[in-house]
Amino acid sequence: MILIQARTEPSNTMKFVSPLLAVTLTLIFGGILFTAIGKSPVQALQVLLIAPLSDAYNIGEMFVKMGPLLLCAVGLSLCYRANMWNIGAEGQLLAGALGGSAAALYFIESESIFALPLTLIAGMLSGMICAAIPTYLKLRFNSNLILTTIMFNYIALYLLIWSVHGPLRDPQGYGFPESALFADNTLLPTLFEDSRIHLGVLFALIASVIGWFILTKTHLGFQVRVFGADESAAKYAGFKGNKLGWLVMLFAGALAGLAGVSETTGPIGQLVPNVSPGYGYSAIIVAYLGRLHPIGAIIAAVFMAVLYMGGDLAQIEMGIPVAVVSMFQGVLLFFLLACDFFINNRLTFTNQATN
Amino acid sequence: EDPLKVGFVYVGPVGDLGWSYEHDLGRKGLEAHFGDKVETTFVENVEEGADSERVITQLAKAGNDLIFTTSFGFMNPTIKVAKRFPKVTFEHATGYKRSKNVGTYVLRTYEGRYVSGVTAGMMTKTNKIGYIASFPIPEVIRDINTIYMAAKTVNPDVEMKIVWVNTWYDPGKETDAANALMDQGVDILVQHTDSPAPLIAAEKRGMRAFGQASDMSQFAPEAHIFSVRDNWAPYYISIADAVMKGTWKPQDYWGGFKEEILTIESINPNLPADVKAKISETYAAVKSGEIKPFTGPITDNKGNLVVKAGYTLNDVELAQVNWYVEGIEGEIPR
Amino acid sequence: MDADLIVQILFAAIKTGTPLLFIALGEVICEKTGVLNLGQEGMMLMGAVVGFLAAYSTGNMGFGVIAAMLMGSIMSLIFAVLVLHVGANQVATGLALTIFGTGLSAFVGADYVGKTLQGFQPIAIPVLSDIPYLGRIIFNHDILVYFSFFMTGLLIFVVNKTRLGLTIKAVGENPNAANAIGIKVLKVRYLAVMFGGAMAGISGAYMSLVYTPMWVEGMTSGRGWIALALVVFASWRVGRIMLGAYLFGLASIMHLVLQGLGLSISPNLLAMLPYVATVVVMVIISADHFKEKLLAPRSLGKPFNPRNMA
Amino acid sequence: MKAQTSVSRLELIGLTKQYPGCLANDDISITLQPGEIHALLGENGAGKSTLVKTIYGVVSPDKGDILWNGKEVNIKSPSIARELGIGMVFQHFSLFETLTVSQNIELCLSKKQLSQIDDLDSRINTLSEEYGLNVDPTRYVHSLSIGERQRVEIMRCLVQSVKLLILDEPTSVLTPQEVSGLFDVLRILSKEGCSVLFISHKLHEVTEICDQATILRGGKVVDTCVPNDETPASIAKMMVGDLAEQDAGYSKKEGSKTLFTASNLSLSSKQPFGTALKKINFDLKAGEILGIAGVAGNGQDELMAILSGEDDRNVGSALLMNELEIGHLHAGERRKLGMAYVPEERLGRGAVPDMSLTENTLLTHSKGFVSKGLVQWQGVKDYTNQLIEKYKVKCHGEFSEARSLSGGNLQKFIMGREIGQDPKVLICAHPTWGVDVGAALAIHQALLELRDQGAAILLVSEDIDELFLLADCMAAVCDGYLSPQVKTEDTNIDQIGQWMAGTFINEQASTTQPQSPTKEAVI
Ligand SMILES: Nc1ncnc2c1ncn2[C@@H]1O[C@H](COP(=O)(O)OP(=O)(O)OP(=O)(O)O)[C@@H](O)[C@H]1O
Ligand SMILES: Nc1ncnc2c1ncn2[C@@H]1O[C@H](COP(=O)(O)OP(=O)(O)OP(=O)(O)O)[C@@H](O)[C@H]1O
Ligand SMILES: [Mg+2]
Ligand SMILES: [Mg+2]
Repeated sequence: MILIQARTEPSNTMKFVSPLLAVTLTLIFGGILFTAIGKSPVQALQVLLIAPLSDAYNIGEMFVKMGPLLLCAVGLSLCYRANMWNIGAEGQLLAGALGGSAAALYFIESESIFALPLTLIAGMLSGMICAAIPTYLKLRFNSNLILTTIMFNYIALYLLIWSVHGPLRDPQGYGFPESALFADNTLLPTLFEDSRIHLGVLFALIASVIGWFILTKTHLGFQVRVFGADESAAKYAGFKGNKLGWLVMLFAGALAGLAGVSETTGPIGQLVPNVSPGYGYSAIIVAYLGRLHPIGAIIAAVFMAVLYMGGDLAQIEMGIPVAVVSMFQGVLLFFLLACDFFINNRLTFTNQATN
Repeated sequence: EDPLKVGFVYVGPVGDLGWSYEHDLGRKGLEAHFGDKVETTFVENVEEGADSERVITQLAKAGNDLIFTTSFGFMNPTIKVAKRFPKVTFEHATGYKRSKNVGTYVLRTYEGRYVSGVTAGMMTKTNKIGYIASFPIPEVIRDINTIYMAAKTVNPDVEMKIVWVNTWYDPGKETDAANALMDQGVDILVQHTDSPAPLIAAEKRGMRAFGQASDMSQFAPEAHIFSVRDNWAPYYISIADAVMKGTWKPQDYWGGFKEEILTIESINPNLPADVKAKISETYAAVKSGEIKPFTGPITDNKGNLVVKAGYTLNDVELAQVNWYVEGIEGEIPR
Repeated sequence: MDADLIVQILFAAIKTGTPLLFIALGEVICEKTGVLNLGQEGMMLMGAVVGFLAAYSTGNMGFGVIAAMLMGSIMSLIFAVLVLHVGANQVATGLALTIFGTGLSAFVGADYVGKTLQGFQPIAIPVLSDIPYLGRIIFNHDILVYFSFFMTGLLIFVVNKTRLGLTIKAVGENPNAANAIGIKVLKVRYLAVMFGGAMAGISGAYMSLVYTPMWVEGMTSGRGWIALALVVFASWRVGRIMLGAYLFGLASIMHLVLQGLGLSISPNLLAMLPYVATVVVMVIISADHFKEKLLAPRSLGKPFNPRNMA
Repeated sequence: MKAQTSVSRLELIGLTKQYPGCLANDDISITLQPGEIHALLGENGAGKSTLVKTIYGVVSPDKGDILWNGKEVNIKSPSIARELGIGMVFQHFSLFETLTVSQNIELCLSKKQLSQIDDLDSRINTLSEEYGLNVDPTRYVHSLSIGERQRVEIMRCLVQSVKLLILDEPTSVLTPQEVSGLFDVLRILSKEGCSVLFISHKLHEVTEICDQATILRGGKVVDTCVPNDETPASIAKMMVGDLAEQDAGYSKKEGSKTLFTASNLSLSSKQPFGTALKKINFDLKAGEILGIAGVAGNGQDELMAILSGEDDRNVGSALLMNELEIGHLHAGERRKLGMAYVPEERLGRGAVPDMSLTENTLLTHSKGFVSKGLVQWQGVKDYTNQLIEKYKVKCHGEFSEARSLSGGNLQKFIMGREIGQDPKVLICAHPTWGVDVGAALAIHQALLELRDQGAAILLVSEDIDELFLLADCMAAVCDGYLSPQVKTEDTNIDQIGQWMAGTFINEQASTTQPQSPTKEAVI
């Protein structure tokens, strides 16, 4: 007889064991899946989970992929902690890319050393604006944040597409929807020779440390957590809900905007219609996998980046269709989420059945 | 001897039944032709942002000798990666940037449009042709002009209605666009998007449409006039051959009917005899070069003379068409 | 614009809105019991592919629809077990379901790309379809559209007039209290989630059997997300969901129609319209703070564990 | 005492329930006869609620048997309990705020029961009249005050004909009149043969109405008695052991300086069914406790919210603290000026359920623990441990989540936290609601100590005895009006009772402009 028992306190051991358990289960599942489609399971799992971290180039690429995910996820973690259901990281990222690119194109002939900082600031401000409108509508008119932020994802997307077809299009680009390549002094410097790791990745790591510090060490962060956990208690304590709401949303908007502008001035080097392969949406998963904790988000973002890269590598090296890869990713996430169960519960084995 | 390793980068899923699907058929054609002498790999669903550079690099690192990048958005990443892998040969579809080891290739889609345009002009009863347009890039604008000019040669009263859907591929939206056009009196649809949805919509309402990129006749036995198919295999075979022999050179390749990388497939037997005859006739004339659609005098819809009398646009100019020909209403959107 | 064109546009708006209506109807019930399932897109794709597959291989369209609904429920069952029994986070699990469903549907459907079906044919309802204008707009659709009318009516009735409706609301508002008075909270939530899955499945089937009778990868193109927004837009009211679905259907074809009529605004800016309009309408209807608070299910997204309470 | 009948209504044999880290019920055996009114007594956390929830099928016991009318039953769920004829009023309500009263009641009835009632609303109205419960079936529960909600809970049980009625602290927020009304109901039910299991901390009520009493401590039955033969004091002794001193008559004080003034405070209600405040005037003096009596739902909640600043509407100069206008300040700013506040709902307002006690300390007590925006967590922890010790809060430790505490223990913690801030003005709602005798005594003494240190205290309570015990001067609210303020020594229960019924309103209205007691907007 197996009994499920709630633990008095969350188990700290399980916080570490649970992901390992999930990975083990996924390996078993993966083994079955890949055998079933006639691929070597050992090789497939190696390619999916280990190859992305196997050499310097791949590790670098993993960081490039991780950067925007992490930037968005840190902001989202704070928002969700405060019960601000911001689904709009994607739109804020695109707005950041758009605003930043406009600035970068403005500075295309400039020699100023301020060109890059101003470009980044423009990106962050654009992200903040894209976050600010839904926030204002929520706090002033009580409109549902989930809805408005989803809508602003589309609005930002179409604005971006409009701009690359219109005002920001490269005049020398044969009418194709792309901006001109940015000048060198508005491109983010790469941190290592022969790798695409750029300053934006560093920003992401710094942002998560800042996020962690705010949340756990400051009174403001405490207020955010109270506000999210129990709004009437926050009101009772006299915390200003609107101020906190604005704060986390603008913070998230700025980070997502920074992610956007870092993509265009970093690995892409110009404004294109497809700045983001859905980073803003994936960041929601990252935020939750990281347990809404900015440091947890680092691990989760690395993990997601590895999964995405593993998907491409599996196609290249083993010809595993992308469909199978996303099935595998979905199941891995299921297991990860499921195993958290053991953090708050335990199984006890007894001999006799209870009534 | 080691096989030639060839990599392909697709922007969509191979199951899209359109652009990526045809490139993948091309890849299979390449494999069928060379057998053991080639080994191919493909990566589907590659985003055109920062990811593409990584995927192309990984293909190069994985030892591919020849890499085809099959979407315009892969242009700059291809150029960047090519610089770092000078021994690998790259071929980029629809772009305009070349280098020592990067060549480009593009379809003369307008040749197919010319035949479609003439057919549409003959077939339309309402004198309204609808065009489901994807994005306002030169290729699409060029094709819109071609359809109109071609239709005009057989039907002076013909009118064009254009709907931009902002997507290469969204069956639902393509259906909506097709219906919106038919609601407004269009009875022949031309599409610059990849799914068979407009054909199916036309079939349901007893209207007519053309298949795009692949043979789509099975989706609409009644409505289907013919399909203009992108047939990449001959090109991929010739390039792989050149690379194997060491004769490959970067070039700006344009292929159409003559090279048979653009073909007309499955002409519907239920078409009137005179139309069928006209189709073969026009096809032959375009193929032989007797008809060159962009031969002057051509005036744009603002009254500027854009092609001088007797002059035929060259490939570089064809890649830059950004005007509507006289008679098409409206402006090219941004 | 003449009357005929307007009739055509409204007719098309209903068709375009129908898949949205199906998912949103399922999701609203699910959310009313306090469960937020973001896996709509994954369930819908699975419904589309399995519906197509079943209809194609048996030649029976009705069978396709049923298979799609079953498939949708099975997909939602994965979600339900994880969220309700294991207590996994709803948002993340839903997103994982979408990733999983996208992959699985492409995998399952790989051999069916390029196959075609006849699709459901429209059925003009006798007498009613002869009503001038209205008859052509409303009573000249295929059977699934009529089914969506029926489901809307049924749900309006169930939610507002029956004890089941009360139970659903009670569970969504305060699962602890519901448990205390003996409502089987988990059972209600399981059923609601599976109902949501079935509706997402049928919505997928509508895409692959009616709208564009074929299977192509990713053919739902983000409609699941719009439907989620629609539920919020409708403030969890069933009647408003129907209205919202058709409004959204109208808005999303309007920009195509306007282009056909020769309006020369950038299609990119026009395409933005439905989203801007949704925000504006939302702001207007949610200005009444108090009412809105009453409508949103209070326990939405929060886990309930009968072991931890009491 | 009732005659012993052959078959007992309910027999509990050796019920045991283990919660993680706490044995809530330990081998409990109790027998109830038909028509018996049985009291279940014990300090906070003794396991009373757990036991009754077991009987009602909400909690499943680890061990033990339940006999119903002599037959062994397995009560797996509340619906089974209701089918047997068991009804229960919960300590923490089980109402749905977005549903109406009658919908709430309907949900509790089985299909069979429902089919026997042709018009639920009129049935509710009849019963409401019969028992003087004053419940309007069409109102939404979110618009009801706590006291009114409790009456809905009782109504829920009355609508189904019950054979055993379980009441978990039903009287804590009722007025004396309502309590005696309820007791009448219970007596009628008892005569009809319905047994009643009654949990209360008000021992005089127990001696007044109960036939039998069982006393729990630490999850075990420690004693049983016949309340009629005992005095509240002797029962209290059984409950908490010998430590319990009784609340003595405390000395009354007269305050010195006026610290807080409300003058002509009028305010519309934010909620559709709330009560508007009408021209409220009072003074709080340093070193004095002002008690405000009143039946639940007469504007207490609205008054508390505007005084504390939780209601963020600007009332300008209607509120003065230390001669400073505070009507425009928000709650946090008022706290900084030295105001503290104990709300009615302890869980979900006074404390964040999912946070540790340490974090809940910081919730309102940040002075000294926050410098330059950073939190000194160690300091907060140490201080929390002090609070736990000083107020004898039963919990695993400072890391315990607030939700894991029993109601009374949480109340002690919140009181301690607010008093610990040395407030100049303390506003306090129902400070001992549901708190056991020992804890209530501790809270009373803490309040008096605070008063003696020179704080001004506003005490809102529906427990008149407590108000007479503690308050130095008193007033009553009715329909948003506040009566004149009198010294406790110069008044009596009668007069306050009449004021609670609103007799002062006409007198006031004749001196000022008459104003009909509608819910019209004032601001
Ligand atoms: N769900 C739970 N999980 C863990 N412990 C619990 C739970 N519910 C109650 N307890 C613990 O069981 C003990 C008994 O709680 P119970 O609510 O029965 O006390 P009570 O006698 O009703 O107290 P009060 O008079 O304060 O209402 C307490 O120590 C409480 O903390
Ligand atoms: N010295 C203090 N004494 C009591 N409570 C304090 C004190 N300082 C801060 N607090 C509490 O912490 C909360 C937040 O503190 P903070 O200094 O950030 O105030 P604020 O109201 O957010 O900012 P401001 O008043 O400057 O706009 C306050 O609302 C109050 O509840
Ligand atoms: Mg209790
Ligand atoms: Mg009250």
